[in-house]
Amino acid sequence: MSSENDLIRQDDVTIRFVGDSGDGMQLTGTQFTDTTAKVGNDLATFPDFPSEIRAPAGTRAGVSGFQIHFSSHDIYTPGDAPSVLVAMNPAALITNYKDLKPGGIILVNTGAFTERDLQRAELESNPLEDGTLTGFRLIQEDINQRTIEALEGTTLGKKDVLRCKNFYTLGMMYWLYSRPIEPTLEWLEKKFAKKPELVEANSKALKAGYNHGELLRLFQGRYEVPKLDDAPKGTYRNIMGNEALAIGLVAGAHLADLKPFLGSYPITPATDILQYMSLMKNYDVVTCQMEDEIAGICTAIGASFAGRLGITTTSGPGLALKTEALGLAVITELPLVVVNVQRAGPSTGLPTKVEQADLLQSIFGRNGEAPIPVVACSCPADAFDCAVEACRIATEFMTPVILLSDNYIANGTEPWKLPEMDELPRFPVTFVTDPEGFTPYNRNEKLVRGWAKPGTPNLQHRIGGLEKDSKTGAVSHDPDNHQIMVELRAQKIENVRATIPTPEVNGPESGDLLVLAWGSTYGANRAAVERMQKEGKKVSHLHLRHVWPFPYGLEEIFSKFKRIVVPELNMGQLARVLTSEYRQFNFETHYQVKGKPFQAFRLKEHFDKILEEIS
Amino acid sequence: MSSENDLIRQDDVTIRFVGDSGDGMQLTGTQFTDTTAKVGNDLATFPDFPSEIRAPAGTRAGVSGFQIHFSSHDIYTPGDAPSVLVAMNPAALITNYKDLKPGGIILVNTGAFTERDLQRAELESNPLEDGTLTGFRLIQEDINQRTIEALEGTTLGKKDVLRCKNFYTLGMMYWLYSRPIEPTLEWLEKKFAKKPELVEANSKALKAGYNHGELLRLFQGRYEVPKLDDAPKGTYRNIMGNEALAIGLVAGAHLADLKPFLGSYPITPATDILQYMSLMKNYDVVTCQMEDEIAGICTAIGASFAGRLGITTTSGPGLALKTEALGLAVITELPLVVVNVQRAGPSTGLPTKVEQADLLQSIFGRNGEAPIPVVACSCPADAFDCAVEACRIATEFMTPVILLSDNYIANGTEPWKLPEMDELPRFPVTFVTDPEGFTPYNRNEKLVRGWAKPGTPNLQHRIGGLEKDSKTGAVSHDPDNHQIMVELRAQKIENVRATIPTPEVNGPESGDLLVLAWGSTYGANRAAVERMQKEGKKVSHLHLRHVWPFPYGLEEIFSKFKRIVVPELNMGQLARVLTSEYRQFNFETHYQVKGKPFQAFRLKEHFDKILEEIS
Amino acid sequence: MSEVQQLKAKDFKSDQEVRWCPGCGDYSIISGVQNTLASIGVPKENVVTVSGIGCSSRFPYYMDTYGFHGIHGRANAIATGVKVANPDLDVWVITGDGDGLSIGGNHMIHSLRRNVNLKIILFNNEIYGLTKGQYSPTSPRGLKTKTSPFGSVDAPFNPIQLALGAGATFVARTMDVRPAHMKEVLLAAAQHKGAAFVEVWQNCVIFNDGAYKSWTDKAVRDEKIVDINAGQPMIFGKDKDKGLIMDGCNISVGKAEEASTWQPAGECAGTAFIMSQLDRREDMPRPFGVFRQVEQPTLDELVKGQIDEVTAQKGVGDLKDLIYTRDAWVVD
Amino acid sequence: MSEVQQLKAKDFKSDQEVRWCPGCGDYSIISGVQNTLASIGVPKENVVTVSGIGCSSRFPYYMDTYGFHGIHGRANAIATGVKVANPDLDVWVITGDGDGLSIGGNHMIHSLRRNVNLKIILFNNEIYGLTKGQYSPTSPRGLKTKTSPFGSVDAPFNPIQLALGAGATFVARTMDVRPAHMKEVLLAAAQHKGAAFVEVWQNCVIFNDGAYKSWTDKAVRDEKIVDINAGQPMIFGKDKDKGLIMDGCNISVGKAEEASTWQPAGECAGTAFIMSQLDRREDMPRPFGVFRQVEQPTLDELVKGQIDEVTAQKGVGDLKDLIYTRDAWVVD
Ligand SMILES: Cc1ncc(C[n+]2csc(CCOP(=O)(O)OP(=O)(O)O)c2C)c(N)n1
Ligand SMILES: Cc1ncc(C[n+]2csc(CCOP(=O)(O)OP(=O)(O)O)c2C)c(N)n1
Ligand code: SF4
Ligand code: SF4
Ligand SMILES: [Mg+2]
Ligand SMILES: [Mg+2]
Repeated sequence: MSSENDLIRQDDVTIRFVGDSGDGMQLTGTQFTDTTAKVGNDLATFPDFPSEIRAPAGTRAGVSGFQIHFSSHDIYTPGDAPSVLVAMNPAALITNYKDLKPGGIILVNTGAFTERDLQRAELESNPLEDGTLTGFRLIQEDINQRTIEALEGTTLGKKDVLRCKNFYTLGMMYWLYSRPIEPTLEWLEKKFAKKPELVEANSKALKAGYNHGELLRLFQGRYEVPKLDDAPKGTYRNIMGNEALAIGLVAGAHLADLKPFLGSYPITPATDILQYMSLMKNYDVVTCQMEDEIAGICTAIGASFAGRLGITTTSGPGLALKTEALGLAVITELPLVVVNVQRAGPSTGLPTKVEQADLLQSIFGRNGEAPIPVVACSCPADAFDCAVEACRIATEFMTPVILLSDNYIANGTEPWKLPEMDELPRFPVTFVTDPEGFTPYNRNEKLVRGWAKPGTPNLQHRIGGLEKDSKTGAVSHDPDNHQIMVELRAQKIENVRATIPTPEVNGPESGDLLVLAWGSTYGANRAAVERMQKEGKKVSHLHLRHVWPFPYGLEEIFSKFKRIVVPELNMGQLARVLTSEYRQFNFETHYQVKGKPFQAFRLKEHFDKILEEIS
Repeated sequence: MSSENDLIRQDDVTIRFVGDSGDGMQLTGTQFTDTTAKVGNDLATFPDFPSEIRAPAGTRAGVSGFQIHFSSHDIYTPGDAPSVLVAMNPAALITNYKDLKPGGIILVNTGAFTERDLQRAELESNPLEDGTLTGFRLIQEDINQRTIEALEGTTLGKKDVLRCKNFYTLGMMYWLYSRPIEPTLEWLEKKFAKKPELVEANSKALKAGYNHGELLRLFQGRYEVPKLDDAPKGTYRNIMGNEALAIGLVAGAHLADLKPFLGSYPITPATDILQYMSLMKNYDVVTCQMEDEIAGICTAIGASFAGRLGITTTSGPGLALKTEALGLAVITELPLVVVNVQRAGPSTGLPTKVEQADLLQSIFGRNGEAPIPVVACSCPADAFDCAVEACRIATEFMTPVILLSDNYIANGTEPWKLPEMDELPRFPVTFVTDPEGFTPYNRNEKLVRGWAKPGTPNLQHRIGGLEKDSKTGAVSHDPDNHQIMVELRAQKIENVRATIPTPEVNGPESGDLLVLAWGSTYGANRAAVERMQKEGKKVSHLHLRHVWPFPYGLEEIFSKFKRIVVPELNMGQLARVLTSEYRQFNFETHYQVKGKPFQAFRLKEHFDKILEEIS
Repeated sequence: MSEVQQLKAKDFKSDQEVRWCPGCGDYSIISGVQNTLASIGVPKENVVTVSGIGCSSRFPYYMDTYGFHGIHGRANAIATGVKVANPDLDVWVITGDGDGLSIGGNHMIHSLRRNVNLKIILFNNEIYGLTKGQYSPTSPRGLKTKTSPFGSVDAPFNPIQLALGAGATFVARTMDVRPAHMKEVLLAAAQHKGAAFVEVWQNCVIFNDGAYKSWTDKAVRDEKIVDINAGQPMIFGKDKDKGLIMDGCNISVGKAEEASTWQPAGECAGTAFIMSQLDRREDMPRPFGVFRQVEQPTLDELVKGQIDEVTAQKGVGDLKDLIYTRDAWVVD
Repeated sequence: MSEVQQLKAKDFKSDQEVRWCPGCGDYSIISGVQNTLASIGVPKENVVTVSGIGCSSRFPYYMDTYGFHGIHGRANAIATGVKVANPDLDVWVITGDGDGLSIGGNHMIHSLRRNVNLKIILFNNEIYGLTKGQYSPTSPRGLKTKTSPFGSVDAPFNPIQLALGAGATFVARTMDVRPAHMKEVLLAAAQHKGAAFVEVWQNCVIFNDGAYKSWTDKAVRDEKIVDINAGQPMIFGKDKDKGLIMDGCNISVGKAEEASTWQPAGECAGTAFIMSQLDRREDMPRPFGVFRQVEQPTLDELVKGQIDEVTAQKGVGDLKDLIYTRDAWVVD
């Protein structure tokens, strides 16, 4: 193209698309993401939905956003402050411009800035004129009008025509960041195979937007973000956290030679997992949408008793409802994977916002001594591995396992380097079939009881919530037996530690500051730490996948740092648990509970402060 | 009486009555208790029911026991090893004789030792003959036969006659421990007012038993336990833990100028509280037995919203079910008292046995940051004070409060020194009535919001589980507001600390060992410590009533002891919480999870070992 | 209590902006309730609306009354507490087909059985709206939704039938697109002493648009629905020429003159139950109106009654007597 | 699977000592079930009994089959998981009036609506036995129990009516003291394809002794109960001289010859519902037998069917395809 000559090279770009829920920003974002992934950039995205319920068009409450961070080097977060903001209406503009980098680009659709639009956004004056946006590079374009012109002569009604404006916008951005439009054109073909007129209209809009950028040269210059060269060789796929979980759970069951059974009840942000798994029928995945969370977990427990791998998926309030049944799974020693995609609480709280405040509930929230291993995923791609790991622990130790994710991972996407099939762990279950000396609580060297499923001749047995005799498996009220069983159940979970690796420190093995984190704060912490490392600071990052029980060897690591800080999206829950286990160390809490992920640069500010205190 | 001269003085006696569930041992025990209380001894009792369900007569599973410890000095437990065992049948004998003090007295009813009785008890040979009981003072008496003789000529059928054998036995014990029989005679008059023939029969049996001891001199000698002289002046009443709780809850509401509302669902061992409160209708106590625990707490929350004091009572598995609703009470900031009478878990566990393993669930078991104060009672009499305290915190701070008791306190009895009415704390609630500047989250200096109840003109407002704006009270998804609210709720609970006293150390303020305990282990720990103090050892006892948040000033106390041991009927839950709060101290766990209370002498053994390590 | 001035529907609107999708059936239901409250002349401060979680359950925020937005499925339980704690309050339960019949099904049937004096409005859109489109216990078998991509395999509840099975004393049905009819039904519910169960057909324009089209569209409505009014013949049809003939368990369509008269009262709930079974027949119109209405003692009045009675016998309890009982003894 | 040898009732007894009170109605029910299992000739290892918590729920421990003693109220949910996970198993739910209708009421109605192929035996003793005597959702209003010292204020459920309201495909009633009748009913339940709900009147000798006396005592029984058998006239009375006459919603007593024949099948559940309403009338005998029986697809077969169908279309899924999708790209 004629414009190749003035291509400006950028290594790292963060774009945020914002508009009304009806403007199709999520779609625009995902298309831009998929294309960018194919171009070979590393990327991370994060959609920001409005509060659960549909708000009136044009209002601030109705604003929907999608942020993508792409780069020619490894990245771990959807980015902090965006460098480009695409705003489709006043409400979107006003609620987002503050996050933009100083001097950043703002592209606005002036077609949506009528008096009425301004009122809907509760604006007295027009931010495009009242100087609100000074300090930014404002690009105004009546995208509505442009789209109408582009689609002149189509058979579509005006409403449908305007629906295409997001593709017009997408076209402009493709041009600006020199991405190919073909992938999206193909996608449109597939998507609307049955509606050719839509394929045509949207394709037209997309091309028009692209050419528009090309011809009018709205932007001084145009950018390219070279592909990530040092990306490890392999096959990649762009994945969303909840989808990775769904695939991982089915894979995990498969690797245990079991058929999965999902008993669930819809709840934001976990519902997708049920939705994805409902599509996998040809993998013999049974999904039951039950009447509530209790039925969800109880059907899963029943299914495990019957010989499938019982799984249940939910979010905080749902986990709360499953509390009693979790105890039943513990005492009956059946495998069960319980996925909790955390959201901001307490109670209903902020259902679409991110928080990590269910950790203590997951570890300690049950009546009686009812230990349960807890695994937490760090990012969309990691969700697959963690799901497999949860299935491994559940089946290898005949125990319920809680798998923690959160809103940020659930809806975030990133390129996932697909595992080599033959490198996947295998942990096949062998059911008990031999009646010789069988009792339900016969245990192996790891203290794990055997699993005998109904239908097996001569292994009829009864399990349940009452304490059982450690030998015969009959109901027992014997005092000593109770203590034996409580200790056996505790020791069995303790034994899980022997099967999990000591996590690797990212950075030097010793230094001034250890940043210790878990869950979705992985990316922000890692980014912050690596920036500091580039600055030559003695900071390392340790991420915990197994948050209960803890891996061996942590004392070793902790002892090599002057200070240990634990940043969490709660008021210090992991720090509390760590303190109760390793009281010789001082775990400094750094918390944020705003329903938003950490921003790497803010974390860095905090870590730098600590370092100053040290020196 | 002629026998006065050979009265043997004893300071401390523990008797255990055991027999078949059908033999009326609980009744015998309570009668002996009430009379003993009136005699002026200090006492403590503990009934030991068979597993929930009725077992066949005469079987080991059907054995029911009642232990009473009475003394001429202060005592804190139902006693360790009994000095006297009254066994009404072989099953009762065989399952209990091992607990008896060496050389202790065993009184058996030989009338229940037929072949069939022995079989029912799964006995090959007769323990009365096969030397099982060597080392004890065995007193054999065919109480069945004696009773039949005593009631000759009554109109009652044989079955009913034999039913009187427990009163015959009671008579013998009254004689042996020189207690008056009049109180029981009066009780019979009242009890069977409508059935004179029963009054007569049972009275006859009682007297016969008494005279039998008198005349036949079965026992070498006879005992007296002089009344407790240093008992503080005042009015006393023998009270069972669950009843004390029921009274305390109604009193607590009363002291807050509120009417109580109890929404509950039956569950062992908490059901009595619902039963007692159902009797208090003329105190305007509303009790609703709901369809489940969730409905129990939700009706209570609704009642609090409407202006009553909402209360809900349950045990571990029920608390688990209330988890989600607890979060709702936290975020709506309504007063609510949640009583959890703990039982042995996990899951259904051992429903009639004692354990303290719901502490972590009570403190941490909720989704999101949902802090709740937790108060724990130490003994039946203390249950009253703790119930009042829970009501105070709930209403003074507009928060749910969890009140922990357990099986041991629930069914145990002891003399309760009744409070002077005018010395009871008063904490009247003033409802908001002034519309001027009203919003639901206006807070006072303690950060407590005002309570405006439906029916009040011009204060219409909405509350609920979604996060609310700290000022307007409207639904808010603002990130900063969420953090403000999370912190406000946390700080409010922190503020409770300013209103609770630092607990007093029982013993010297400093020393070698501090025994730190909570809940029903109070008595055993105190007894053990005081025995050691008598031996001149540097041991003190600290008991925590407020287990979350902790009172101020504990560091002070902890720092004055060389070692701190925390005996618990769980695997170290309080120790874990303490460590997470006061990591500078080493809290040594000493646990037992056998569904049984600690025995003071065993605790002492353990404490002595620690002291040896020190010296 | 503020002196009872005549309130208008708008007086029951709160200052909060209503956040339902444009075109959502919920709008007409909330104005239906506001109209009803105005017409029964209850002071605002005596009205409490209690809801669970769902689009419909946002209702309380939009009402200038006392309101409690509870947790999912628990509205009936919370409301029972409110009503029994203070029977003078006028308590309305707002719930959805998921909130009230799925997770909240148990509290629903128990509050109906106990006949708690609550007005229970079930917003039935045959879908989970708030969570963006999964099948609910009232979704027809075979419905393709996000969680049933190959069609739901669950047989649905018939809410009217379920309520009758639970022994409800008032059971009715209306729809969002007939405000006048809704007002009649809501008024009857408001005036009923006891638990009043009202199913409202509500269209979810986003996730289950047109679920009721084939009955409610103006074009077909007259032929596809029939109003059942106490003591009135059951007539329907564009020209009001058709009538429902009930002969025991059999219901057939005949001429208007042959129409049987509807009777929602009476010992046996059988007639109402049979009427509810019409929904299973494609050849029949669907009945709307009050299926059942009988008067029975309410839980709240019975609880209060028992307290008053016992208090009358024993006298108002004095705290001291509770503590200082007869079996107490003195040490001095 | 062990070669199918003909098993006897006693073969289904476990080695555990039965722990119910002497005289408890539970004994006759367990032998009823054991007899039924023997007579349908199912191998022990294919039978699973699932219960909640209650005296009745101790049932599984006494059976030499696979058994799951669950938590309170969740038996139906656990059993649904077992059955859907492996439809070849013969799954029996054992529950009580508290377990299955109070805390477990929701799972009960939903498993009936979904028509999960479970045999559900409700031990109805109108009391909470295990917790030692509190009123249950089937206790008559006014019953004095430990938690209702002045008489219960709750109106009870009629279990048959509730099950019909939930859309159950098989609804029946029998009693502990008529083993022969129980066996007939249990056999019919065992043979029904779908959720079979069987209410069994069970006497709790300890906490609610004689609750059913006035109907079940030998002396009055013939006059106070009536057997309803499919296709048979509804005759009762000591001399089999009385008959039930059903005329639409009205049921009256007449001569044996006039008796209507009973029909538990048919589109409309109305007849069964009306029959269930007899319980409200003191002047009428109480019906026992199968109230309703219709065949409809079961949840477990529909779930399996959908899996088979989709698998037939798409072919058995290969894990690799799940991970390596078309939109993947290669970096090399
Ligand atoms: C304990 C719990 N489980 C699940 C959810 C998620 N959730 C919120 S609303 C809802 C269902 C809404 O459907 P319905 O009750 O029909 O109301 P509608 O939105 O259709 O009006 C669900 C499953 C929740 N908020 N809490
Ligand atoms: C979550 C929970 N709540 C309450 C209880 C206490 N509980 C055990 S059985 C039972 C009711 C038993 O009544 P029912 O189901 O009729 O069985 P029955 O004993 O009469 O046979 C109750 C309330 C419990 N075990 N678990
Ligand atoms: S999603 Fe459906 S039910 Fe919810 S507000 Fe929108 S239209 Fe109404
Ligand atoms: S308490 Fe009642 S129901 Fe329970 S076993 Fe005894 S008699 Fe049977
Ligand atoms: Mg709905
Ligand atoms: Mg029962």
